[in-house]
Amino acid sequence: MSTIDTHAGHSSHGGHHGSYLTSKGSLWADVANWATTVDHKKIGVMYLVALLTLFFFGGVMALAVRVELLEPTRTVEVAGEMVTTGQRLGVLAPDGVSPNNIYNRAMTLHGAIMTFMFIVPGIPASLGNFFLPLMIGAKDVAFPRLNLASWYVYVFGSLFALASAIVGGIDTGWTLYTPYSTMTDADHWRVVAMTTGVFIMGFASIMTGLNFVVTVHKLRAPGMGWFDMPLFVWAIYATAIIQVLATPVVGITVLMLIFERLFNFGLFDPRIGGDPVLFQHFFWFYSHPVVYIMILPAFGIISETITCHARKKIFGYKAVAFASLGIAAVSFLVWAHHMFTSQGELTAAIFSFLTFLVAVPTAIKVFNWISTLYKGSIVFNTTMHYTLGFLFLFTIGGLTGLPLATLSTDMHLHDSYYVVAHFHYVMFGGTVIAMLAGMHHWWPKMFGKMYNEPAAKLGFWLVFLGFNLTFFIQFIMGAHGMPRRYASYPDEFQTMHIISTFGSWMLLAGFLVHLFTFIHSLIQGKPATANPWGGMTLEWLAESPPDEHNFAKEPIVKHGPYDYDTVVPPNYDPADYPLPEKPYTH
Amino acid sequence: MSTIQPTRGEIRTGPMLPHETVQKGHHWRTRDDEFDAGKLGMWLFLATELLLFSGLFCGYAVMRLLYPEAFANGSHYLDWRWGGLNTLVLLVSSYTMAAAIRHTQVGDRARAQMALIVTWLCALAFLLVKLFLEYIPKWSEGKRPGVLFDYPYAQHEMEPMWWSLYYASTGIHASHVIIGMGLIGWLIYRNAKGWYGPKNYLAMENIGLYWHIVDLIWIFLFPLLYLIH
Amino acid sequence: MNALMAGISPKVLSTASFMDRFWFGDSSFTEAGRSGDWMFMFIWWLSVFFFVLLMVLMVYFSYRYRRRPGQHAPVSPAHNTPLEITWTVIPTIFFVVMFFEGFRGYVKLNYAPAGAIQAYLLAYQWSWELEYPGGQVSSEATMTSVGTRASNPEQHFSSIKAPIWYFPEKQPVVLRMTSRDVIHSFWVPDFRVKMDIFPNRYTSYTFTPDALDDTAPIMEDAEVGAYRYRDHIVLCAEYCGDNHSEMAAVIRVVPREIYEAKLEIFGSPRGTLAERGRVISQQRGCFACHSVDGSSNIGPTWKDLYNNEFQYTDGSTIRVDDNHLRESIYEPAAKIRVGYPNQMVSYQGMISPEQLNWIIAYMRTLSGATPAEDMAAAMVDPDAQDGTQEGSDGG
Amino acid sequence: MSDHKHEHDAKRPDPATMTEAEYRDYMADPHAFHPEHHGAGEHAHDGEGHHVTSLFQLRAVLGILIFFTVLTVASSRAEIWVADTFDLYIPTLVNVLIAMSIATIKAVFVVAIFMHLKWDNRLNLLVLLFTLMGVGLFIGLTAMDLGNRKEFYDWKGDQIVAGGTGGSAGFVALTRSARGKDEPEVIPTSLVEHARNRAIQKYGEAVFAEKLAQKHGHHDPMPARTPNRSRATEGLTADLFDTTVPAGGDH
Repeated sequence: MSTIDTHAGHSSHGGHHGSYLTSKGSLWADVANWATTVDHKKIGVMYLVALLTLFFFGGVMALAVRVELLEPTRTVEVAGEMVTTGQRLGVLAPDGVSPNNIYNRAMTLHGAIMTFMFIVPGIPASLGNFFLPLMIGAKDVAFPRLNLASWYVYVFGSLFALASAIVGGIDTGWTLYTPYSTMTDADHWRVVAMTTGVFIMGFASIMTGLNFVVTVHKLRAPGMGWFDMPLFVWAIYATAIIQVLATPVVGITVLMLIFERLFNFGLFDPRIGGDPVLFQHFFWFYSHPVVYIMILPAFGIISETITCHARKKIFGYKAVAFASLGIAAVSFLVWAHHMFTSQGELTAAIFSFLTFLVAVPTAIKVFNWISTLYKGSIVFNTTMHYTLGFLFLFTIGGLTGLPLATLSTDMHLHDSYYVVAHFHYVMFGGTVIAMLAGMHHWWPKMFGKMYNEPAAKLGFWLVFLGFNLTFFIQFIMGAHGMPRRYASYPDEFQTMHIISTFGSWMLLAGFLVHLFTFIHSLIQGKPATANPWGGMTLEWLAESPPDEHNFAKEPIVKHGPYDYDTVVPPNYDPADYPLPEKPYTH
Repeated sequence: MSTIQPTRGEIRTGPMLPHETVQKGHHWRTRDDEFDAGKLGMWLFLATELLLFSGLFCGYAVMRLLYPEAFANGSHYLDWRWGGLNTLVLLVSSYTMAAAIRHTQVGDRARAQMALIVTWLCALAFLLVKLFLEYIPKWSEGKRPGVLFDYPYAQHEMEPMWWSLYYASTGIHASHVIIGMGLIGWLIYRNAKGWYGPKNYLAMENIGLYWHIVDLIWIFLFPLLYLIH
Repeated sequence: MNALMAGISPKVLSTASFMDRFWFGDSSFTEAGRSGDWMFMFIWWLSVFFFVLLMVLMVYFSYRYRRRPGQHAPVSPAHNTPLEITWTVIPTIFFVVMFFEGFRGYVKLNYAPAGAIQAYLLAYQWSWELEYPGGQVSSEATMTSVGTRASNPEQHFSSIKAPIWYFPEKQPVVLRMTSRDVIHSFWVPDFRVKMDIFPNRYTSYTFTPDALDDTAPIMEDAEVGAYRYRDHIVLCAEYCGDNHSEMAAVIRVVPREIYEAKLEIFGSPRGTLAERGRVISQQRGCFACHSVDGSSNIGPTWKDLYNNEFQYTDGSTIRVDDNHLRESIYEPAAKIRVGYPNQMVSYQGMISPEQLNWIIAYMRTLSGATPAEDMAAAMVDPDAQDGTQEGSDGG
Repeated sequence: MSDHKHEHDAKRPDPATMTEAEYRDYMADPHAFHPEHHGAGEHAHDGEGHHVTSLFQLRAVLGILIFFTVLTVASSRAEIWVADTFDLYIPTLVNVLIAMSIATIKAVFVVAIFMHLKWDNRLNLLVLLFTLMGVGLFIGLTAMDLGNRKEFYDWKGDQIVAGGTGGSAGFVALTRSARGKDEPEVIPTSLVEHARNRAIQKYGEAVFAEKLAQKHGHHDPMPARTPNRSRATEGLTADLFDTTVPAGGDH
């Protein structure tokens, strides 16, 4: 009893041009078409390419950092002379530059690229751009030209930031804390270039967020009420709200920082009476909500993949949806937990309490996802591997956050490798793993090709094991007393650092396998059907890859997004998914 | 004042004006949807503007709590008459902007054009006052932000901080005025071509909203900088 | 923490449990630190419980309900309100408990009992300088074995000398810290606390080291004889530039008599803070208007001034403390004592903040405080760092 | 929610057959939509249902705005006049409150009438309110941190000193347009003092004193009405109760 109106056939639609990937004839025509397109799908793909390129740069920096840390860099006495061994990145240092400085630049670039340029725009701008309109049955986002502009602004901002990297990079740490960031490299424009890049990219983020909020409000398909929206849409909606409300503050913050560097403005400069902690407040007012900009879309993806590949209605739809909004709301109230060791005690106590508040909706989500598996029909393809991997890693990431929210234990763990491990478990184990889940889930839809499942599963295991190898040990390291951002370190940590570095190489191998499967799929993959997994959400109504205008006929929603137990998925052979004999009723 | 009659209800021959033939975007179901979406988008953008300025207000609040005397001295250096004049100029421009939208809504294109031009001129007047009566004299006296400060008759150690905040907040506000002038200029040009009418005035409405926010921020900046001491 | 530097005490695993060693390497060496460890372990076991529960369920469901060809998933409810309320309320309760316990521990970690030694710590790129209340500065240091390549020795340290600071066992200590350039953070992993250090404010760091038991190693010292000691490494935890990772120091906990003997040896080359304060007051001409013996003059006498209450012309009664004195010297007109003219000029720029601290220390001694328990504002003189003359910025 | 949805599916309206006005209503709330409840004339008229503000209203608002501007300026001048004439100093807090209240009233008029929010979609109002909440939290919590840094030790907070407590002027190497020059100018003292010293060097002490008097002679020394840093100000300032010694400033 498929109740969604399926395709009315190509003939009924006059201006049908075939899939959005169809070539326009010549290469130049294609380039011109893609460069000027306002199609959300093409912009999504363009974002994906740009993001993955920057992910590559950030990854190279991460590997460099790990290689540096293979040895503790000890100064030893050889024949009466003090000689430093093991400064691996130090060999790159020009004369007069401290070898540690090279490490500091690599570490900063890794952080800045990964946060500002990869993971903040990450899922919303790529997968969100592609699938948000499809999932609500719209032809496009609300403001298509703004969408294209956001891509250009993003690329322009990234180029600004990368320009600073090419001429030497900055060594402020991605957090750009004053007064160090106002004093370092005093005679050079690198820091200004990087901060200007961040400022520009803020606009891209605002444009995307604004676009998505309006799209969700105004372009839902006929019949799609708020509680008929897929949870990915809810998550992107919550994310977009944060993007709109938080990003301007980082805009003014980096603007002040730029003024600070150009004219010594004084607001954050203790030499003129400014308050460096004020900068931290400004910075984290944006940069904490940004953590949820990173993780909320991941929650959305997991809600989609876990239901689709377990063929199960999500457990507690409203709880999951409201948890997204709850997290978005509370995310604005917890920023100062990054500053327990620097601010007043009363503020620390208040923010500690509020931080625990944000843990509640997150816990609810995890409980709901695991309950969704109950009595499902679970298939172990790559997407499900990544989904279960996400649950494993994100649960660790979330639980290890508790000692950081607790005041007494955070006094020890703050700014140590424990924190590094924690946010990698959340950002990588959460967001990146979920993004990989989403990419495998939607790859057939995006490019119309299937990928090699065994190879992709191999990639998963390499990524999963490599990730745990790299980062779990860092929890222990941090609690033992290893501070962050150390180019050289006490000997006792060397074994743990070596394990961690080996893990990073395994991680690299995993990504190379994925790169291979994706490229292989594009060239030689089997054509995908419109709905290879039997999904219920609207994007599976479209062709694979979707048409230029998404749907041949505007879809009308007549059932919920996860009614796997009462409805046969669209575009799918009912023989494969028979309905249960006794549908569940109240 | 205008010889051109309102177009509403008028039977007119000749080619259609652009605003009468505007079509909705291909992905919208109705033009009303498109209009509402455009306004919602604009309001979200205004939200980002408010938050952008909230950083400056926050800096002002914190520094004022720290150095109240410096800020009291600072406001004495500013002449409330010029600030007040600028406030009036912006208020009038806000009114003419709202009036322009009202005239367009009822189809009175010529009066709308006049209102837009007055708005633009007010913006220009604001900037001229700002530049020639405030920035240039103050800058040449040495009342400059941060380390550029060179005013020998200062009475408090933290006056450079005051000037930093003064230049940052009024400067960012003035840059908004400049952008607004560009946008209003574009409106004037397009209105002359007949792009705006009762059925198509979203762009004017949105730029109007932007212009009112610029006015709104000045409404707060004026007492904070010029009046409170 | 061991083997960071030559001459540091060997690692002794005292009474640490297996989990302590797994997570922290050793148990903490302060009472407050151990309560923090207990808190961590509480959260850890709670997390382990929930993690195992969730993962067992996940794996079990995944296996039990794996897809079988031709079979549709059985139908089950899509929500269950009592269950959902339960799993909302239970974590919330745990979180509230964690918050309160964490806050109690935080207070314990940050609050020193009365009678604490107050030492003054200056952080700068990339080392520390600690001054004891009597003005002593430790002259002992140890070479770190971490360092950077000496590609340009003039510009960069080829190796860092980590100062050794002596503190008596069982003695509460408060470090009053500030920075000379950028933000640093004072972290003693063995004490389980860190605190940021800012260039324009004071922050405090508190610890009460445990008694030295039999497991503490013995140091043979030519000057003061053999004694038990225990070393704790200090690290900078807030990124501060090139040699951030080489910014180390050692806190050496020793018996009280050894501590006192060491301070004797270090001496007090520039006098105690109070002595310095008296000299500065003399130089700046304070005694033209203020007496120190209680006699009346143009300005109020300094005798018994500190920590006593006086009437002011705005009707308020103020207990004279550091902040009030600072204000009265930098902005004399802000508050006027009843019975005295508003005549004093501002000494802003003439008395530097650290000189001000010495003067306050001096005023404290005039009100009966002894230097050892001096809680007054004071700071090491940054000029001493550069070897330049003291008070070069004054008039 | 969707558990029992399929029971209602049959009754669900089909948007494809709706009129545009019905469709708009439907999209606003698909679950509550009932075509029979939709009365003609509730919504709008000839395609554009947007409020047209009357010119009278706009002019009235302009008048109100100008009136409040005059009022806020007048209150600020009055405060100075009162201080000069009666030696009655109104606390800064009161001034701030008055000025900010007037600004808020003005803002409400601009937002409600000029920006049409009174007649606009409620959603836009919601956006504005959330934004203001965010602004309030941002400023409020940040300022709260500043006021509460000394819970454990009295000397911990409120110690922000230019140049830093650690070094003061000695180490400060602030440079004036240092970049791009071989020998940047080093400012050894505070910026204000440095500017003063330069001027004294340039004019000589006597001329400088004359110029200084010219600059500040026309007004009384500013009263030190600080929410002072050692104790919070309570109530009105000194001179209301004690007229013996006016609390003059040192400048």
